[in-house]
Amino acid sequence: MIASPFSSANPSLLLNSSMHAILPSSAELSTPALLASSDAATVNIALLVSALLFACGLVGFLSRRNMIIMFLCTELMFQAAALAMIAFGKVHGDLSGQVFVIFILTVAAAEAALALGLVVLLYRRRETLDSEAWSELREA
Amino acid sequence: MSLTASLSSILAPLPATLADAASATIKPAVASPDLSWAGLILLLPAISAVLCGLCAARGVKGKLPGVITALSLLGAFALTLMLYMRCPTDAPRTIHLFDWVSFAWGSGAAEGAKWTSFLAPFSLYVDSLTLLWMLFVTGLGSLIAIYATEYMESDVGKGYARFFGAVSIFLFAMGSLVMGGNLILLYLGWEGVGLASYLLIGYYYSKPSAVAAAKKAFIVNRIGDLGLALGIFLIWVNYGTVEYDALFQAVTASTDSLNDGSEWTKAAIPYCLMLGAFGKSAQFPLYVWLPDAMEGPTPVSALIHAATMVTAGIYLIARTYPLFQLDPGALTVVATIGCITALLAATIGMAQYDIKRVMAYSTVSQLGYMFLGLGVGTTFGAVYHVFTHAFFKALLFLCCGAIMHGMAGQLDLRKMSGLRNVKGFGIISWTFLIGCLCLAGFPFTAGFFSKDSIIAQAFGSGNDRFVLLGWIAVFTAFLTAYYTFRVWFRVCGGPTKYEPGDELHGHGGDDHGHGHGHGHGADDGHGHGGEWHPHGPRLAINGVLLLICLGAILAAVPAYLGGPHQENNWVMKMVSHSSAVGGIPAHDHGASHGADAHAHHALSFTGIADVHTATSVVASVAGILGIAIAAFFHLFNRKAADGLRQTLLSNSLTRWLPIAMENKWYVDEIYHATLRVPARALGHIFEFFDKSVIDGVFVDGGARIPAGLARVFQPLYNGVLQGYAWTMAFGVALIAAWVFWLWLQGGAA
Amino acid sequence: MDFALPPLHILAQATLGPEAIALLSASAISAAGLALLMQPGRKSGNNQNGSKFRFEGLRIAGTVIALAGFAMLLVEVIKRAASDGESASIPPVFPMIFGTVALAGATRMVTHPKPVFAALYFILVVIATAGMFLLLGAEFMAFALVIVYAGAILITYMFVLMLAQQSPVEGVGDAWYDRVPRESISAVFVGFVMLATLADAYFSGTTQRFLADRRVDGETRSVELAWDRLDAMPKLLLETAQGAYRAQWKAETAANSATDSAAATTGEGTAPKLASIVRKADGTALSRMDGGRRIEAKLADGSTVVVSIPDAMLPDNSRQVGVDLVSKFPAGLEIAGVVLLMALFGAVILARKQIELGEDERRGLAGMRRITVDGEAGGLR
Amino acid sequence: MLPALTYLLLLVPIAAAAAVSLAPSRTAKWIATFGSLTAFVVSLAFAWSFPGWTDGSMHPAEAGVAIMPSLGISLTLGTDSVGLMLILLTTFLMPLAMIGSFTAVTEREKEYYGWFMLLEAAMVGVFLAKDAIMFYTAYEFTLVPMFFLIAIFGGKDRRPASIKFFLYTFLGSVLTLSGIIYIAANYANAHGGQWTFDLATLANHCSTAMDRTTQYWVFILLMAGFAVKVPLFPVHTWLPLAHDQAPTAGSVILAGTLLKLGTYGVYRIALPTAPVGGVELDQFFAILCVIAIVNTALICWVQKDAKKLIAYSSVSHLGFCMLGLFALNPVGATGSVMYMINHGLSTGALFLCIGMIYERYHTKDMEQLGGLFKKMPVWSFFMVLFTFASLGLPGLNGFVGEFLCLMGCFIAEPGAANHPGLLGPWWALIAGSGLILAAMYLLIMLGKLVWGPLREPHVDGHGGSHAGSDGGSHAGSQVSSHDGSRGGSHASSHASSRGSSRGSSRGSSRGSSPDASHGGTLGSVHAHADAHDTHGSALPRDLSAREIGILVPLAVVCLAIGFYPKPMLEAITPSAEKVLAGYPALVTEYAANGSLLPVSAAGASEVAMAQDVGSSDARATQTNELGQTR
Repeated sequence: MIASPFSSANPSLLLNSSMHAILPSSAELSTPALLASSDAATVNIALLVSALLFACGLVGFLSRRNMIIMFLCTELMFQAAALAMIAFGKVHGDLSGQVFVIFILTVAAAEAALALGLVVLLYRRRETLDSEAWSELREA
Repeated sequence: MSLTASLSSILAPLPATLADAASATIKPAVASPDLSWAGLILLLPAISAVLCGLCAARGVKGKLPGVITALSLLGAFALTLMLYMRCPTDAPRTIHLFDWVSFAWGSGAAEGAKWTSFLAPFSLYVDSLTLLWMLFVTGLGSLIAIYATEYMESDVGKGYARFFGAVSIFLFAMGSLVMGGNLILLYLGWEGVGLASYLLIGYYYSKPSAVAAAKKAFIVNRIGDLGLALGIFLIWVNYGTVEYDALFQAVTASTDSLNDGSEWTKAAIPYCLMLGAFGKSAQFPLYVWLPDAMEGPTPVSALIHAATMVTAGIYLIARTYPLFQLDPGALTVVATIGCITALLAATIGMAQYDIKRVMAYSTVSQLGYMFLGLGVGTTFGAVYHVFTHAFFKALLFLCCGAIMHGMAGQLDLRKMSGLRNVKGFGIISWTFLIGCLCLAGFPFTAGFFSKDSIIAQAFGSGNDRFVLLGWIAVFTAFLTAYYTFRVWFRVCGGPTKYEPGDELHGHGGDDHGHGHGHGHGADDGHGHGGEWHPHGPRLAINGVLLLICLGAILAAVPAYLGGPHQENNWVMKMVSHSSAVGGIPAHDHGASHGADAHAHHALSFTGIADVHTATSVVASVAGILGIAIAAFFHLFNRKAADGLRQTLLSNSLTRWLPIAMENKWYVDEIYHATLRVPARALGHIFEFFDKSVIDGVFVDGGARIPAGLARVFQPLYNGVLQGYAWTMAFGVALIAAWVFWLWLQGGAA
Repeated sequence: MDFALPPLHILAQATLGPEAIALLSASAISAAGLALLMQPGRKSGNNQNGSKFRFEGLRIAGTVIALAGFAMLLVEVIKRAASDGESASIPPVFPMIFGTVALAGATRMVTHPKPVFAALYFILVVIATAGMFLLLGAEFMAFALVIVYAGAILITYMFVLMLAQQSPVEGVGDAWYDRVPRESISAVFVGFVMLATLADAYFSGTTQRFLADRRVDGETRSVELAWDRLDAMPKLLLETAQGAYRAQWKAETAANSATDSAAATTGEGTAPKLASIVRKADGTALSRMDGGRRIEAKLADGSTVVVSIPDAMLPDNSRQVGVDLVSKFPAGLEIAGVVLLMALFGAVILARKQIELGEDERRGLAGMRRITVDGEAGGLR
Repeated sequence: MLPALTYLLLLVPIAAAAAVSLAPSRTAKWIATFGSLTAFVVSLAFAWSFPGWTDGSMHPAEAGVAIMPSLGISLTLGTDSVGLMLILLTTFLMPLAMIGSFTAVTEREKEYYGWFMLLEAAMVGVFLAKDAIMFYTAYEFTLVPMFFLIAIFGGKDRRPASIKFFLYTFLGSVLTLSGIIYIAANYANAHGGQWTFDLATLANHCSTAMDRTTQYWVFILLMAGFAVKVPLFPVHTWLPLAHDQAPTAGSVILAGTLLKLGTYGVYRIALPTAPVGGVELDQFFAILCVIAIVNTALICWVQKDAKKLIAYSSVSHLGFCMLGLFALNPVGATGSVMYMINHGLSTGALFLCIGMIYERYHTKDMEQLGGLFKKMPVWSFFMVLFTFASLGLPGLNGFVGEFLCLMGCFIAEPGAANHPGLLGPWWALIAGSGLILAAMYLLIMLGKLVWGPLREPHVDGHGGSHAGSDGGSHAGSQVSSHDGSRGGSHASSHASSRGSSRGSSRGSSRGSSPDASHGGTLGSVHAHADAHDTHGSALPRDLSAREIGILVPLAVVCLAIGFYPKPMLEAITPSAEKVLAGYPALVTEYAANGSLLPVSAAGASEVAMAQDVGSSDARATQTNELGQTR
């Protein structure tokens, strides 16, 4: 587990200066079991937050009428996904998760650009941001 | 099985004489490739039909089609004569022309090899019965074709070629019916003559009645055809062959199963074939098409509906006579039906005014005699009657046609009288008389001999049922004599008086009608408003009448030369060398039953020992009585006939009789009400069911189920983005849950 | 049967264990809280006053319930992280703080009637998430997230919001569609199903065991991978080796000086420069060693020294991510660039002012023949 | 040589279709005619060099091009004598149909002829397929061209008709596909995951290695599609509608060949693949056939529309055809195949005849038309000829097949030697009543259309001119009321416009007028009723040389088959024997036990004992598999 502030095997490489002040240092967490527990707990909490953020984003996307907020909610879900990726990347000891977060960031940026362009376009047409103003696909 | 059992319980057991006769053997056929030129007898009419079709297509104006047909038929007749001369009579000959419906299967199967092939080659089976039939078919056919060349001349350029094309088709089909070497070929001819009959009855196609009559003829015949087809299937199932030669050998080899009722498939064969014969030969209950068939041109009535085609049923039964001995009741049924038909048709014929219709009913009646003859066990009598009947009935029809031709389509006997004195109608009248005498069974005419041989066999059979039928036949002979001479006395006898038929006004029209407007308009000046004169026929018609009249007279010659029991009769010889031999009773009744038997035959009261002689006397008396009564009512005292009718009508007890007779016993109406109307109603019901229930409820209703389901889920697709998103997310969540669940369970296991 | 039927029988056999029930109920409570927070507003802007108290009460209740649910979830989750009954004596405080902040921000963002505030709350979420990233050792991504999201994307959002937002009408307040959520209950239900699924997936015993296994591997694997990355970066490798050699040289000279002061004095100063790294036959330079890697290097004078590099000298996170990005996902990187470019074009085209062109102009622009006056000749309809 | 010809057979129509779509519109008909004639020539060459006429074997025997080797799907072409005859029928009818459309279709010709060429390729593909997927693909692809042909070029109710046609047959054939895939998957399971879709292999596998209950259900699945296509009695209702609405050539091909795909499927796939089902359901399907024969014949009797009558008669006739197949003996099967070919010829010809009348009078109503012999003797000649061919007059083609079908049914008794069956005389008797009814309705049709006093739907001035003003307006009003009752709102909305714009045009009886709302891709060609009228008047009163030219070959073939069917019979029978090879033993067992299926747990052991070793092995392995799946 690289760059882990909690790992006894790997003294922190990065957080030697400022971060050491706020984060528990390896010296403080001397018991291996405790360390492992705390490490796993961080990952678990990250995953939980990821799941909750995703659910929040989903709920927001489904229930908010404002198109811009809907897009914000998708960004929220992106965040959740990114968090989950990094958490799992940590577990697996692989950096691909982080690399993918870069891609997610890219996609989110592109999506934001396009989506906002669309929103502007739609807003010009109907003078409203209400998504229900656009329901031409209604059946029957 | 049940069919046989029920019929046997009704019907009498097999007469002893028939059981004896059944043992008569049929010689195996000899393949004679050297006679394959006999195929020309079939080919000539076929070529003629094609040529007539080409004439029609090219729009030939002229008598060319008639000439072609007449020549080809004459050629066929000549070839038949040649065949008669050349063909030895010791054994039947088979002539293989080409393979037709032939195929084989189960190449490896050794046992039961009979059922591994179906062979129906286009081959001819020539025995004396074939020759006899073909002689009068082609002979009369040629004569009538010649007659028709003149008779149909008003249609030259219009329907002339069609008419002769159909006649040629008929001759081809009749030839294959008679000469065909197997039942399938017979079936081809059987339906082929039906087609020709359809085309010719409907010849005056713009007359709805003619079209209806043609349709009726074909459809009623189809019922019989189905019977024939089923019979053929049964034959193949039982004997593994449909070829006559092999079939007869198989049947005669297994006569032990004759009275064995367990094999119902065998016992049902004659009944099926019988149905076919009844249809084609217009027997009760399928006779209804024949009187209507008189809508066709008269030569057609003479040729097809009197002389030849309608005797195909007789031919079928005579040809397959050995099979009719498979079931004890079969021949009894044939005899009974024949007798009923004879009587029924005679009663109807008595009350008709249309002379062609009278002749039609008399044909039905005479065909009934023939079936009676077959049924009581004298194929000779039946065939001889066919032979004589062919001549005299053709003669009668041709006379009717000539009268009609000359009288502008007049056929009502109330509107013509004393034609014998009209110029040009002399030959017609006297040949007509000869025909009538034959039909009436006047002593020493051809019809007398042939009819008597049938009735005598009925009386002499020693079977009470047959004796009863014989008495009915005698009574029918009396009726026959009456209605025949009713016609003659009305039309040819008495004071000269006539009025033209309804075709006088049909000349200018485009409509065919009875298109006998034969170009005499200029001579006679008849037409709209002009004075009308009847005109006599010219050479072709008169010549043919005389020739056929001669034939009708000469048809009696074999009987004169036949010896005491007709054993030397030419027809008898022909029949006895054929497959119908089983139906020829032992020549000498004395020989088989002893001298005492003579004293006990049904006509013993006459004091005449020989049943033939006794029958002759009785039938002669009946015939002459009928003629006398006819003379009284229709020659000397025509008022009395109307008076008698009035008397019958005025009496409430008897008034049904003339009404029913004049209305043909309402048989057509009964059929209409019991068969056609329900079937048509059923058709409407089925159509409704098809459209509303099957298509409407099940198909369209089934198609609405998805639509209904879609309505349930339609709110999910409400056009709002989040609606779709909700659905998608929910689906994704469910799928994710499920997949994870599976993974969890799989991992746990 | 030949096919694997859908194993529906598993569903029938399955029973929910107590742990799953705890997770589910906690999720349900959180969801219920969120549902209450999704305030069921009114369509019309007026007459808010009468029900304002009710809404406030609902909001408070929702907050409480949601917090309770979140707390339950946290407890469950931390409990599961503890191996086999041993509970963590020290709770992971920082993750809990960051997580709570993130969720609070997210909840508020989803529920806030004013879009601008929602966007601002989202920035809060981003920052809290970045904190989580830091805790997970993804320093580069943490800062990148803050820069890109909070710095760039969210600003764009804000601009658009201000561009598109109608000016509040007097007495009406916010737009109705911002106040009134759309079918919030069903939306929360779906969110709950998703949450329950994810939670069950993440925190079931199987997953946790699996994660624990992977974590043990990951400890060593991450180090191995980091060394490999270092091996793949020659310049950094030389620098690292130089640094290690310097420490090693110092230690050696110190040791030497203890025995040989003369040498110590002469050697006082800098360690000699490493000229190059010696590659082994398979192309790699690093050799395995206890607690680090050993490497052979050549000095300027051509002599070879063996340098031991401890684990502590591994490259930092940013360098490693950079190496992975260009070495493992070069195509993805390129495509990401293309995507961004296309998004740029797309945004430009979409958002520009539409000019309505007539049929004729359009044809002209497309290089087609112009339609004649009567409109028939072209055959276009 | 032989494989090349098979590929050519497929490629020629496709190439023609491509050429039609690329070439100018006015050349479309010539290209299609030329293409179909070329295909006919190729098929003749194929037939000439075909080595399997006498032994029922499949040729060419070479394996084809593998398309998806992992699933064993390949483009393997080959056929036996029966399929080849049906190919000949297809390629023979197609040029005639094309030439017959010259005047009938004058709009959107490229589409029309292009679709027909594709249709030909698909139909030939069905008969050529040795691979189940190839078979199914071609089988389904026939729907697409026909759908468009009906939907674009059809009559008044063409859209519902085309949709019903498509969906109905598609629904059925999807079930067939599932059956095929089931067998293939079963095969793959049994052979270690090695897939194949070779028809013969699958048939062999299903009939020998699969247990009886499965075979039973497979048979039902397979029959579901084929029965709709045939069509058998309760699933026939798409046919009258489709026929009624299809353009003439479409009807010809529909009746001539498309329906034969169903019977061919039963013959080639359903019967040999799942003989247990074939035996078990033999009487069931035979009952359906008999019902179809009688029921539909009676329906024919009350039809007023000549084309519909013939369409219904197809149902009745194909009842005979299927009855022959379900007789399960070579006689019946041979007769059935004969019937397929003959029905295609005679009914196709009848549709052509009716189409010629329709082109002239724009009606097929027998109440309005009649006595045409007076005006059109040549047409009448052909009509009578083909009618009699259709009702099975000996000496014409219809007889042989009909007779053998009935005979096969008749002799199909359990006790019959060599090839026992499950039907018998009584079945033949009831079915035979169809002969009488066929005579009845067909002769009624003849009596109305051909014979009788002349009736025409309008006052006819000179020859073929149909523009009598008084008659025209009369017809117009009549039609519009007709439309209103049948077509619902859309028809009534057009009736007025039609009546006002073109008071004289009888062409409006052609059906709905052009309408934008119904336009779209399936836009109507009925905009051009006027064009039809023009062409109607251009047509001679009686048949033109072109029309005679397409009827004469049919007539010649009808007569030739009627008088010399032997080569065909001898070619069919070996194939039929192969198809029915597995049946005698099963039929005997069925007749003895009353069922082939393991009825209950108690009876199962006995049945299992009675079963042959192969199938019990299969059952055992299957049980194991089931156990493993658990």
